[in-house]
Amino acid sequence: MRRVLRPLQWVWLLVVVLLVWELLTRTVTRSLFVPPVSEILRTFGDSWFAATPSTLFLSEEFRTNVLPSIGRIAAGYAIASVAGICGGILLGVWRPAGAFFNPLIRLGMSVPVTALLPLAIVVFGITNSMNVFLIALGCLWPILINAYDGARGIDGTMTLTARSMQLSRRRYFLNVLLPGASPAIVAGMRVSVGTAMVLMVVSELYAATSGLGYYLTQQQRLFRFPQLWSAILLIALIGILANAAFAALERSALRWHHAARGESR
Amino acid sequence: MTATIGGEKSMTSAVLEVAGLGKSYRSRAGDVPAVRSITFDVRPGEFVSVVGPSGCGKTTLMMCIAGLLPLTTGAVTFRGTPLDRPRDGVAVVFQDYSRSLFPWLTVAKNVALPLKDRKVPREQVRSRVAHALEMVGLGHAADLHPWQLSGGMQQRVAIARGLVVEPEVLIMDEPFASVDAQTRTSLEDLLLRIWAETGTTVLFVTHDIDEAVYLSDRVVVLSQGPSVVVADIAIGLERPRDQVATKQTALFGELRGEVYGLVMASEKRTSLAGHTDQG
Amino acid sequence: MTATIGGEKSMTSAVLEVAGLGKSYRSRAGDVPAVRSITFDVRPGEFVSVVGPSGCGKTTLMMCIAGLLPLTTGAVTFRGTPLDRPRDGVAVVFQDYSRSLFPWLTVAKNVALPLKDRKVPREQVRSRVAHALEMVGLGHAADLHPWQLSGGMQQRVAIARGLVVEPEVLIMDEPFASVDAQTRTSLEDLLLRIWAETGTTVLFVTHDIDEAVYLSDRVVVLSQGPSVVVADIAIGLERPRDQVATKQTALFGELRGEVYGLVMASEKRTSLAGHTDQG
Amino acid sequence: DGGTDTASGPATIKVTSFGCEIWNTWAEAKGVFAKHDLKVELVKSTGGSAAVAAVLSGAADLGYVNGFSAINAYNTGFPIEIVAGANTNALPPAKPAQGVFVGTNSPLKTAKDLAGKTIAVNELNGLNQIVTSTWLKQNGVDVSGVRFVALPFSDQVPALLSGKVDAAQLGYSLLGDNNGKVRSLADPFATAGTVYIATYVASKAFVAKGDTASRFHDAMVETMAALGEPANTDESFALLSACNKVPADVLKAQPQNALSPSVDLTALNAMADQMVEQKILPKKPDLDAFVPGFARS
Amino acid sequence: MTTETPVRPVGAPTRVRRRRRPVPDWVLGAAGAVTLLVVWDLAVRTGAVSEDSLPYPAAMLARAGNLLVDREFLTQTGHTLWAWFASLALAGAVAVPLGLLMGYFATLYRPASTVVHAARSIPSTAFLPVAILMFGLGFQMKLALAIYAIFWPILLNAMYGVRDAEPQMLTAGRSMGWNRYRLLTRIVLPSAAPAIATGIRVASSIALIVVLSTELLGATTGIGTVITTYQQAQRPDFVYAGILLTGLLGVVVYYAFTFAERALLPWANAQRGGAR
Ligand SMILES: Nc1ncnc2c1ncn2[C@@H]1O[C@H](COP(=O)(O)OP(=O)(O)OP(=O)(O)O)[C@@H](O)[C@H]1O
Ligand SMILES: Nc1ncnc2c1ncn2[C@@H]1O[C@H](COP(=O)(O)OP(=O)(O)OP(=O)(O)O)[C@@H](O)[C@H]1O
Ligand SMILES: O=C([O-])O
Ligand SMILES: [Mg+2]
Ligand SMILES: [Mg+2]
Repeated sequence: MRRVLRPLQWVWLLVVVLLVWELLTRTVTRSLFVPPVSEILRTFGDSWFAATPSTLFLSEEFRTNVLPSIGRIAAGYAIASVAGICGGILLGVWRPAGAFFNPLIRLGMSVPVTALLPLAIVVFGITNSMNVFLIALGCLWPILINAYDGARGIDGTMTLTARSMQLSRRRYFLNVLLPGASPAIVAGMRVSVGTAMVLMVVSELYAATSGLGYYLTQQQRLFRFPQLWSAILLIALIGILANAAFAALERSALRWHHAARGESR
Repeated sequence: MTATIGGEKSMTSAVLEVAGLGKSYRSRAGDVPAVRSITFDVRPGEFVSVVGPSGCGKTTLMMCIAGLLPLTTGAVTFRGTPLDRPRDGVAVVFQDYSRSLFPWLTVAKNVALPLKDRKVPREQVRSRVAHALEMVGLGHAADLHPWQLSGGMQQRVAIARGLVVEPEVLIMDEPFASVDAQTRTSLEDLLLRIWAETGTTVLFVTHDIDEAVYLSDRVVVLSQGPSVVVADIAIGLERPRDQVATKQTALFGELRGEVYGLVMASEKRTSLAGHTDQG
Repeated sequence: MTATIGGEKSMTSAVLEVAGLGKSYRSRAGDVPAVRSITFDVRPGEFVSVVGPSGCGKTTLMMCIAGLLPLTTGAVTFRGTPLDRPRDGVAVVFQDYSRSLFPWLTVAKNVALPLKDRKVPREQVRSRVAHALEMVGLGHAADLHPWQLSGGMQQRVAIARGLVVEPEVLIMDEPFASVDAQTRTSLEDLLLRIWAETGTTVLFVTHDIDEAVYLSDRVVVLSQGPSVVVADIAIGLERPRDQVATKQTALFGELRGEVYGLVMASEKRTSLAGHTDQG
Repeated sequence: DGGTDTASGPATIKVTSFGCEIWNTWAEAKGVFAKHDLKVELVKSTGGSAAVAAVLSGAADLGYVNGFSAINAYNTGFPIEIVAGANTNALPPAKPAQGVFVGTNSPLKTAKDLAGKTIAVNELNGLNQIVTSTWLKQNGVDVSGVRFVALPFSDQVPALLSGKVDAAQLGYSLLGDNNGKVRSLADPFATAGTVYIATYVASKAFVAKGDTASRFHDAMVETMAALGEPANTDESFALLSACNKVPADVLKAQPQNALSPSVDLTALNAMADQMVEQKILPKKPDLDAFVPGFARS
Repeated sequence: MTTETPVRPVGAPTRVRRRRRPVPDWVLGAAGAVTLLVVWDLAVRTGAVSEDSLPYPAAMLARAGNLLVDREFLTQTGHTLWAWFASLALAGAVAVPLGLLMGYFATLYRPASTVVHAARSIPSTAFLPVAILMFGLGFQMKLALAIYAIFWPILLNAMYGVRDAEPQMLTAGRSMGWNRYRLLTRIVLPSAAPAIATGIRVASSIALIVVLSTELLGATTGIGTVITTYQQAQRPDFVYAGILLTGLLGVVVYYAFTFAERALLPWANAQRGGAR
């Protein structure tokens, strides 16, 4: 009984919200733009899945629009992570470099990446690289800033300890700086998951010939609202999965951090 | 009981010689002297404690001696060569175990870290780490993480990390200040046992006058900062020492009173007067 | 020197009576007993310390006495009435000053807090806060925030907050455990002075046996948890006490040794054997 | 909101706009709207589907929508009607107003060369893509191999010049000062029959309520007739120039689309046929109820 | 730790002391900015990037000066700021109290966090096509998208802030005889305040970026529309001047919030913040 009720504790409100949505759209406000949940779910199945085992039960639409988007997110995010972590730590431990780049980073984070879409098109053309570039640029800032703060926030005693042990630079980076800054870095990477999703959609609204953003625009132009919402639902599911994967990774990789802070979860 | 005021220099067989050590910190307002001029030396195998009023420069002194801070004046020599950067024969144990152990590494890996860049064969690393952990009574905790241990155990890991390099000099800056009174008692006795076993020279900073007297061969008393040596007191208590018996002796009480008097006298303001730091 | 094993009940003039107090924590695995059965009482104006092995239930006991935790068995009475929720005549000072002071309030406002809901006229609040701060030597720090103070000063603010309600009983749970040895010495003497001035009854938990003996009229020794009272030792040291003179007396050494022996005996494992708390 | 005939004064209506439409400028300046008892408030919108949404949500009374989007919205079941036509394509012998542009030195010469190439259009499945696809098909090109890319008009020429796309379909008037850097392969609209590049749509409820919609249609008819007068050309371009800040002589040199305030149902049906052919619509809707009587030609 | 040595606020950077007097940070920062402009200038001068797509920095700076005194630009900036402010005010007014409730009542916390995490997983831009259809291209659409984007971070920070309240402080409050309401107003609220402030600061940046993005992607008023207008007019110098100014606006907003936070919540620095 307990085992059944415990998950219910977590999900009942979500179920209520969806039921209210269904009822409202079926009765009181038959909005042209917001279809009932049941219709979205039906379209969701029809749009993204197919009865063909050879394509892993994924529809043609899924393969042409969703897979490219996921690929772009993965590539952009990976580039941002590597550049952000290395750059941030470097700027964090080398004070003059940090000061040198500080105004540029502040400005960079504040410029809406969307504004650079035209520049990206000119530089990269209508290619995957263009989307990847925009995603990477948008995700870079939170990771960079957090890695910077993380590296600067490493306890002075730890730094001294490492120095007194005469660790090599490489070992110092790998065994002290990187793990020491990792809670902050992971926090930044987590924020960037959301940013990556935002920019995936935005960068595909124009100048793309595939992808979820492209699909959304197309459905909007054709006034296909159930399809539009089923794409939004898919994006939400991808976001939830990405967040869950992240939380799991964080729980295992940063166990020392949470435990050291005396957190229960 | 022998007290040589001013810490006069003695034998040349010293493992560590601190001669006229002075250190100023640079700040916006100008140079701030933390240590004026400190001279003393430590003979091989000796257990020397340094006490002094808060903020008098004890930590600064230890950092200079460990080669972690450049000196402003004077010199520190370790077996005759100047100590201007961290050296192999010198290990440091810091006060705050929670900040000097790396929480992302297991106990064994924390202890193994100082051996890592020294081309010690892997097999030997393993045995030395095991031995160091055995010495501090933590053989069973090798695969745990620091945050799975109590404070006293963590500090023992830090001591094991100091010992694993088999240092000639072990510098300890208030190592037991963050553990509770009962644990401290155990750690003191543990330290004395290891010191006797290994013959390591120990240079020990503490706030606790009982602790300094209980542990040491000599207690160096510093003045209010910028500090100089006020007294260098030989502690003639018998060894091995015992938490109850030793502390019940008249000599212990006298030495304790003497050091207490010196520290209090050198402290211009009592700590209750208090200064604040705004912003 | 009088030691009454088992803490037998005496006069009826007790301000605080703890009778057969037992406390279990509920957990998934079932009830975990922390305190088995504790009986002792405190007479008005007395300074009573409670010592015992780590984890034996001292904090649990204090929380129960302060009315912050419901008892499982037994009763606590304060001037004859049961203490089942926080009462006006009882104030608590916690160990960790950094977590019990409110950083968003100034020192003066922190100290004024307990008077807030008691319809004390504003003018009187001001003078009582000023007086409490004067007592702990922080008259000048009224408008600072806790995070602008040193650890010792923060703990003195916590004490002032306890004193401002002019409590009949001041409960202190390891109040000086997080400050360094020198500061602790000053705080101990400060506390003794205030205790003498105000006539407040003090119930004091500590790990430090020297501290317990130095401060108290009586030391209550608890067993390993789930705890019972092992001994209730009267401390016949003369007052006023002095950090050097008192501690040099033979009686101090004896009492210290006695309590030390009782605590060590009641501790099944020494703290060196080490327990780990995982997760 | 809007479209209310108050007892005193003209009816205020909200009309969506892309920027500076020459007929709006003219009708406003010449008092044509006032003459038909209308007070027009222009509401900016950037796309056809947005204008349809504005009309349906009541944010606007009349939406400036390309013909294909309008048919699509009607087919979706939205309660809208076309109350006026606006611009149609310039058919021969008029000078082409549209082009499929490539760089001056591009090796691409004919429609056939575009097989497998990338062509920029302003919106996917929009007017320009449909017309260009039809034109490519007429020239025997397999459209499924052509990649259409949505780019804002402003980004099309830079993308073309930097080689990121092979061709771009847009109007001459949108070339800016890049006229010398590109050349047109053809005007795909020239062989498309009459295409309603833009229309004005309103909600059925708005059309049914009073005669405001038909008065707007009449105002358009009168305005567009005036604009057709060669005598008015200079003045109309001067007015437009004041609005869009492009020098009047530049405007005058640009080929213009035709203006058709009334809707030819045959042409509209032909457009729907193209949409079915390109699988944008599953089957042709009955367009009879789409255009009220007063708006038909 | 030392007897009376002041406590260093948790999280304050420990600076490594150097022998030489360091070059002030602002000089290095200025050097960084100048270096960027020089590299940019060279990139355009050498033809690495075409002048048609990227202007000379000098030209951009001059245009930025023109825009700053341009009435139309300032009006549109006003529109952008108004949408930004309105979204922040509305989202904050609802999300903060809601987050406090959800954090304080354990029975609400679990089901609500599922809904919140599901909702915040949808990037606000995914709603752009629907929002345009539902709200048109005006203020409402901008507001709706910006509110959607910032509602969740504010809510989550308020929730976490409440849950991170120090148990020892609550015990101290209880020892003074406080009831649930007093504990909430006197301890939970002030301890959650730094986390809430962090949430609002983060939200202020997100809101500005979302508002500007909707303007660039369709909305009809605001700085973004000025930029698209110049884009259509093929004036990259103005386009990049506009982008520069929006970036600077973001920087100003960021520092304004940081400053306000320091002034209003001075203890936030001393305490571990609830930022996530
Ligand atoms: N909230 C709780 N739930 C369950 N068990 C608890 C709880 N609090 C304390 N305990 C357990 O009760 C016992 C007594 O704990 P308590 O903190 O009272 O001991 P203590 O004597 O104060 O320890 P210390 O000397 O370390 O301060 C311990 O075994 C502890 O693990
Ligand atoms: N990095 C620094 N920059 C400037 N002044 C410093 C620095 N570190 C320490 N000081 C100052 O130098 C003096 C000595 O500090 P130090 O930490 O060495 O004293 P200490 O004796 O170890 O104190 P404690 O007993 O509190 O540990 C103090 O006045 C302190 O404020
Ligand atoms: O997921 C976010 O909404 O950031
Ligand atoms: Mg120190
Ligand atoms: Mg306790």
